[in-house]
Amino acid sequence: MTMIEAIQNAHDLAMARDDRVVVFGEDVGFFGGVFRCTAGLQKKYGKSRCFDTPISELGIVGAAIGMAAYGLRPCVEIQFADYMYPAYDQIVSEAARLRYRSAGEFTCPIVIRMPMGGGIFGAQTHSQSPEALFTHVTGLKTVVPSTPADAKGLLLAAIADPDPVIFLEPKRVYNGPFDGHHDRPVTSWRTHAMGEVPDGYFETPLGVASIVQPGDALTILTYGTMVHVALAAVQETGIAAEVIDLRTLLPLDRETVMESVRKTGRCLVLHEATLTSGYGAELAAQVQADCFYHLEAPVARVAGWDTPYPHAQEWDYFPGPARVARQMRALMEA
Amino acid sequence: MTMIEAIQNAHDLAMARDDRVVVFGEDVGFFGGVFRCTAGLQKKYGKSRCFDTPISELGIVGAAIGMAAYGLRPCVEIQFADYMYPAYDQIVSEAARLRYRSAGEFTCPIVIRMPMGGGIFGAQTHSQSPEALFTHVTGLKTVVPSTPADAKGLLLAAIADPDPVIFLEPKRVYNGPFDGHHDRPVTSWRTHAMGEVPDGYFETPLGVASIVQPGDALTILTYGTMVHVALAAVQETGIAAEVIDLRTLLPLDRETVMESVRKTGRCLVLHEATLTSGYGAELAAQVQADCFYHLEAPVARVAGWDTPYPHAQEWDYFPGPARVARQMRALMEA
Amino acid sequence: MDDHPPLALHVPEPEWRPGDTPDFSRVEIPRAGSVRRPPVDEDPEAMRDLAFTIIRVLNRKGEAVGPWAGELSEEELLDGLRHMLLLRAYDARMLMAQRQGKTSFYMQHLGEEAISTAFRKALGPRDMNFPTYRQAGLLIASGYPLLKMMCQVYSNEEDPVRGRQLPVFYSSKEHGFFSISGNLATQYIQAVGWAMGSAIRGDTAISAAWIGDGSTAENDFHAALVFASTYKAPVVLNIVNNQWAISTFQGIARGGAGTFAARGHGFGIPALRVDGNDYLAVHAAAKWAVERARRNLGPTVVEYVTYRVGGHSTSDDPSAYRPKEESTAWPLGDPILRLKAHLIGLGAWSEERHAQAEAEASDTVRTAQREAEAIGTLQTGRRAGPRDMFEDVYAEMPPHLVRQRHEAGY
Amino acid sequence: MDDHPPLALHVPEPEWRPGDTPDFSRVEIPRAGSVRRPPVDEDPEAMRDLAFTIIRVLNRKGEAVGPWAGELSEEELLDGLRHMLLLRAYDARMLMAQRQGKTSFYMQHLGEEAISTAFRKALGPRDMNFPTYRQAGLLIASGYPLLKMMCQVYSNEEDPVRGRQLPVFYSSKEHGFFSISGNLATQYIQAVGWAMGSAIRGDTAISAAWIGDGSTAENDFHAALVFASTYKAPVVLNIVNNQWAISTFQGIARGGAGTFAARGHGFGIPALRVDGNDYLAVHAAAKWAVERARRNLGPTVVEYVTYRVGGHSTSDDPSAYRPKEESTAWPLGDPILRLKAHLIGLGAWSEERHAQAEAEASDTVRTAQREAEAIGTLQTGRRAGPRDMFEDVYAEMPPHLVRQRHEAGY
Ligand SMILES: Cc1ncc(C[n+]2csc(CCOP(=O)(O)OP(=O)(O)O)c2C)c(N)n1
Ligand SMILES: Cc1ncc(C[n+]2csc(CCOP(=O)(O)OP(=O)(O)O)c2C)c(N)n1
Ligand SMILES: [Mg+2]
Ligand SMILES: [Mg+2]
Repeated sequence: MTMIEAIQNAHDLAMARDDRVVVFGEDVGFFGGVFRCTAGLQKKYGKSRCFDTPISELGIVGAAIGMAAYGLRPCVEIQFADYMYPAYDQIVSEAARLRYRSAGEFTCPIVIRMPMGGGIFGAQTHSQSPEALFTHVTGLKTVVPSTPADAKGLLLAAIADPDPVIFLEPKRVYNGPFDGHHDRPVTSWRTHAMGEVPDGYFETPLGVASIVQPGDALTILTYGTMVHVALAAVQETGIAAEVIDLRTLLPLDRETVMESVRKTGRCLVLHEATLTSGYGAELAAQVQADCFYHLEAPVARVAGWDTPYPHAQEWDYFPGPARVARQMRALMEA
Repeated sequence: MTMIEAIQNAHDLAMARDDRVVVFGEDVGFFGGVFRCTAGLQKKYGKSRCFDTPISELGIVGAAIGMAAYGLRPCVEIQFADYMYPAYDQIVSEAARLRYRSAGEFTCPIVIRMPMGGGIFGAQTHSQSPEALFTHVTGLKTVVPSTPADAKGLLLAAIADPDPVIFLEPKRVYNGPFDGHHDRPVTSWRTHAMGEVPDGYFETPLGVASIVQPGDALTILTYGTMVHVALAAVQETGIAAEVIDLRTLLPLDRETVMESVRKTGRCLVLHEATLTSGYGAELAAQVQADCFYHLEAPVARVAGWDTPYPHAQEWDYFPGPARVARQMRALMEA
Repeated sequence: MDDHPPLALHVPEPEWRPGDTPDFSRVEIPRAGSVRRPPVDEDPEAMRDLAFTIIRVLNRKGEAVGPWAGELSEEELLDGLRHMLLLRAYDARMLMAQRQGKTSFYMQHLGEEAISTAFRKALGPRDMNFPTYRQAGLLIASGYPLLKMMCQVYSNEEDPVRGRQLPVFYSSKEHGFFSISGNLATQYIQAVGWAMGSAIRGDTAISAAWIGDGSTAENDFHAALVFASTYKAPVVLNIVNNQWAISTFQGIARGGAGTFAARGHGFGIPALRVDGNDYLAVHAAAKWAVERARRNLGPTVVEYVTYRVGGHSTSDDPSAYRPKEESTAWPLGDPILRLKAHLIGLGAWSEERHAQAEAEASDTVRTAQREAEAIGTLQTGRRAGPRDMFEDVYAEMPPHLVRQRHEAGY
Repeated sequence: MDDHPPLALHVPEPEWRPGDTPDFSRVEIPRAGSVRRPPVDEDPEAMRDLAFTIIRVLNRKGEAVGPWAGELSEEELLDGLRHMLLLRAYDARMLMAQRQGKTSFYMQHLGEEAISTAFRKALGPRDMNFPTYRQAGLLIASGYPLLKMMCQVYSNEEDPVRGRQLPVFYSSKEHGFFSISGNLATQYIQAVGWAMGSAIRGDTAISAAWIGDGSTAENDFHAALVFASTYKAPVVLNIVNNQWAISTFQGIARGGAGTFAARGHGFGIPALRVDGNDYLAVHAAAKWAVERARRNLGPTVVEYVTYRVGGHSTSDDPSAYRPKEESTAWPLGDPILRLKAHLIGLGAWSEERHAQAEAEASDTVRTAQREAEAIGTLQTGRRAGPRDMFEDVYAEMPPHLVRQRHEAGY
């Protein structure tokens, strides 16, 4: 099953089991979303549980907060993460702090889904990875799946969560794993081992990372599309790296991360977002603090360059396996 | 002179010397701003160069971008940094990327001023320090002065800069230096050595840090109000720390920072913003990368707790000299 | 093109600044009782006139006249008067407490007491308000304990929001009062969302959104009108036009539109403009709008014309930007004196009973204040503690916050 | 309260979905020439009717009739026709090029050609447009080289924006065309700011803001109307209502308002509603609004009623959400055929000359395309390089970017 089908399926199961779950956003109703993640839901659950909205991300999130305060569990879609900014005030100032400021009297169990990341020639406004703008905001949980099964389990857990969850979907791996080799034929999840998705309702707990490739030479901390890039780089370098898919960025699964780095003594942080003040900075800061006496080399970061995401130069920008491999070798030599 | 007077003076000089400089924001016109930073400007330069705006931060910044594209140099005020979110889309998606996306054809020489930080019992919506939400956005420069003289020189440099500059003003030190000892009488800049401000027009270059207190035992990297807290902690611990006031967070004065840490071998990063994904994370990540083989201990961070800024518990939240001193001693023992 | 004269920027200015003598004689105030009362299901286009007038019930003689009169019993009016007196007495005491350093900040309602107190009486028990910091009358009129309000203002140990919020940022789900945000206007679209939620569930509860004249310029205001208009949300969209936004007069936010109520017309939303200092008019308009929402006819915009007599907050001194005399020159009078005169006219009230009621109100406040201060203030006694600081960020405290709480020593 | 029937959510739906047969016969289209043309300085309140009708000049017989006619000479009309033909031919070639993989993405104007081409002719050389991705006619009508447009679409070495932007996100200061943003609506308030800047400087240049029906729901739209209304900015606020926002019909954004033009009324801004497929009507309305701005009378909202005949973009297939027949059933016809018929009626044009003009247009496009492809496409030839990627982030490249550029190997 593709990640899109897995996300659609998660919506379907959540709506079937809890009639407080409502789904809305731009083009999500009749059409089922520009990426089809909500296909068929309006037909099945009716227009008042799944509907199109005006083009106002603020309105989508603000209305969702009000509905959550009423007692519903909205799961809304922002068409691209690049378009979450108009809603940022409602997310940061309202959703994230409502429980706190009302001492638990009003709460905000909403999920805000948004496709993130590049690799589709979407240029600067269809390629962004704004996760660090959420991890800095206390009161939010931030989730990034890398496989269809995780997308389903994590989304179901997010919808069931009592607090606001930002659910970032790496659109480049919606249809199949992408390891950064843009010149090679694309494989579909349908024909890929990692494409297996369990039937029925299940939750993949938030705050738990997964070790997708064990190893003891060095630790790679990553998430989303970059998990697959990391796996390719490991294979191509032959370096026995341990690849950790964080899955939830906040709260972070610190134990799994630190245990691995203490074991390997080397750490590479990998993400597609721009380097400066990216989430990799927080990971590097925590790793060097917790594992200082185990580190053989400084924590290295491979990330998007500090430029807007360009169109023609997409593959010069995208941190592909070659860049990752180069950094891995450098780390091993350090 | 106070920092408020220094900022007002910088506006006055900039407007006098360049009639393309216009100043506007909420209550900045007739009244001269809720903190009086634009007092007298409307009277002196007329209503079309200094005026009140509707309560729309988006409108303020969006209009400024349009004016800049026309050929003006707007310097606008957001009444509190906590209220910049409605303008965040215009800042991130527009101001920061206009030069890039038009290949230099349209540019955005604007300054967006906003009071930041706590210590005035302003609770969660009058106390925030959102600098990391700007340092992650390439195309922006982010500045935080800590003294009246720097406020004046840096603001004049920001207004003269060809690119958008976020100018964060630590409101707790508007009227006098505050070292975190809230129970002690407040001193005014007027009677304080650091309150000296040169007359006339001068620019303090962006991207250059200042060593406010030389030392060789450990390096403290900080900015804004926390500079004064750091100086107090140094005095109270007697630890010969080097205190670096970054002044510009982006672009960072990396040479000054790394030179100091290579010398001291110990580094403490201090800011008031919440810890996780704060700017301190970027500083720690860079320092451990550049100075790994010089570090005697992991880079330590002292920051605001990962909660909204509370009202009654302000002094439990504020990272004061006691917390800094404790961390300094821990670093020296490491 | 260049044969045209140069363009010039138009920057609206209030008619009077400090030193000028305000004169509202040119401001045309419709006679009480002169504005028609359409059926709630009338076509919005046919009601446009109601956004450009002022619905008033109490005339100069203190009589209740016209089609919007006759909604309330004497007992209800006496209640209303007591609510306004209580709110005014409460404000006075809390202002003084702030000056005495017992708390950090305060915001009063002086001159605007009728709006929130009268509106509340038009709502049902399960309806929800999304207020600003200037509608504490909603709590008082719904019987919320003064003591709790004071504990919030003092951020003491009994503060329902545990010392976390700025004074006057109350919250009471039970009393239909949504937690107040320091970010202007954000609650406006949330109110629409709440109302949509009620409609989605086939409930009968409605919501009321509140905003000030200045804040209508914010993004959230637009989103609220767009969503309310599209989904016909059962919500009352209140705009309190008290003429000022801190130092900025309402003309800066209103621009070329004649009134704030007119904003509704861009969306096909019916709009009423009401005398905000007339308890009976506020209640009648509120009831009309609530009925529309309840009957699933959709949203209504209601602009309350009033005047912010006091400073914006305890941090503000209005004498810097407007004439001191402006509030006394203001033509719509004082809401308490106007209702008082009406009740005396009805023979239901007297100067003596009024004086007595004022005394009772301030006693009630003083008693509550003594209790509150016995618990604590921002500076003394039993205060909201540092441990509270780490709670409620999430339903369950995540490991990194537990670690930070320990590091903080709790 | 609970004796009321349950509430229900109202979700607007288009009249027809795939499978249905669209029938616009009930849609009332005002007769060409029937709408009055007020003086530009008439009181906005007195012009409300113009937001609820459709200003049309060309009648069914192809005659130009009524008070909005007679602005343009034959030569100008022939120019206009050529511009529309060129835009359509260009769109056709670029769509094909995208299908052939020569670029990643494309957005066409099919059916909307009259709006941007005719509007441009009402502007002066120093005026500035803040367009969306669907106003390339502004460039074509101002003589911007097709070759440059194609180089941008191909992101090749001669792309004026150096391969950084999505195809069709053009930028030309010289031609009064502001850099296009991928974030909807952000340009709307920027246009107002630009106009305010011109007014502040006592200049005579004005600006034009552009937005689609769906995007009027965005925050920036509100900010733009608030600021334009308050400061009387010399700006034309264009709304292109092509009935669809990707898969979402205009009723979702419009809500209870009869029209998008009506949005202006909430702000006291005069509003015109125009037949967007009528080159003469578009030009006449544009001229009227531009004149208001130029004479410092302030902003005008202009809604262009048109229909998006093609898909939203090359990533969209409209057959999934609307009947294929809808575009042919659409009552306002094709802008090119209507202007063609008018010119033939004037005796200034013929089927032969039209066929010839079409051939010329596609030759012009083909020639430019050959040149462009000789330089390069997204996949082949001389392309915008990686070194360009690091330029123009700042005026001067800061050290950290220099370091990253070196790390990248340039
Ligand atoms: C988003 C945002 N911007 C600015 C402020 C600062 N501020 C607080 S109150 C106020 C004036 C509000 O005026 P109005 O809406 O008329 O309400 P009133 O105070 O008159 O009741 C301003 C600008 C804020 N709290 N939030
Ligand atoms: C802020 C933002 N939200 C969402 C999108 C995704 N998006 C691109 S075009 C579009 C539809 C716009 O419709 P409309 O405004 O009617 O313009 P049209 O395409 O019909 O010309 C959407 C939702 C975006 N680009 N920006
Ligand atoms: Mg007000
Ligand atoms: Mg459209």
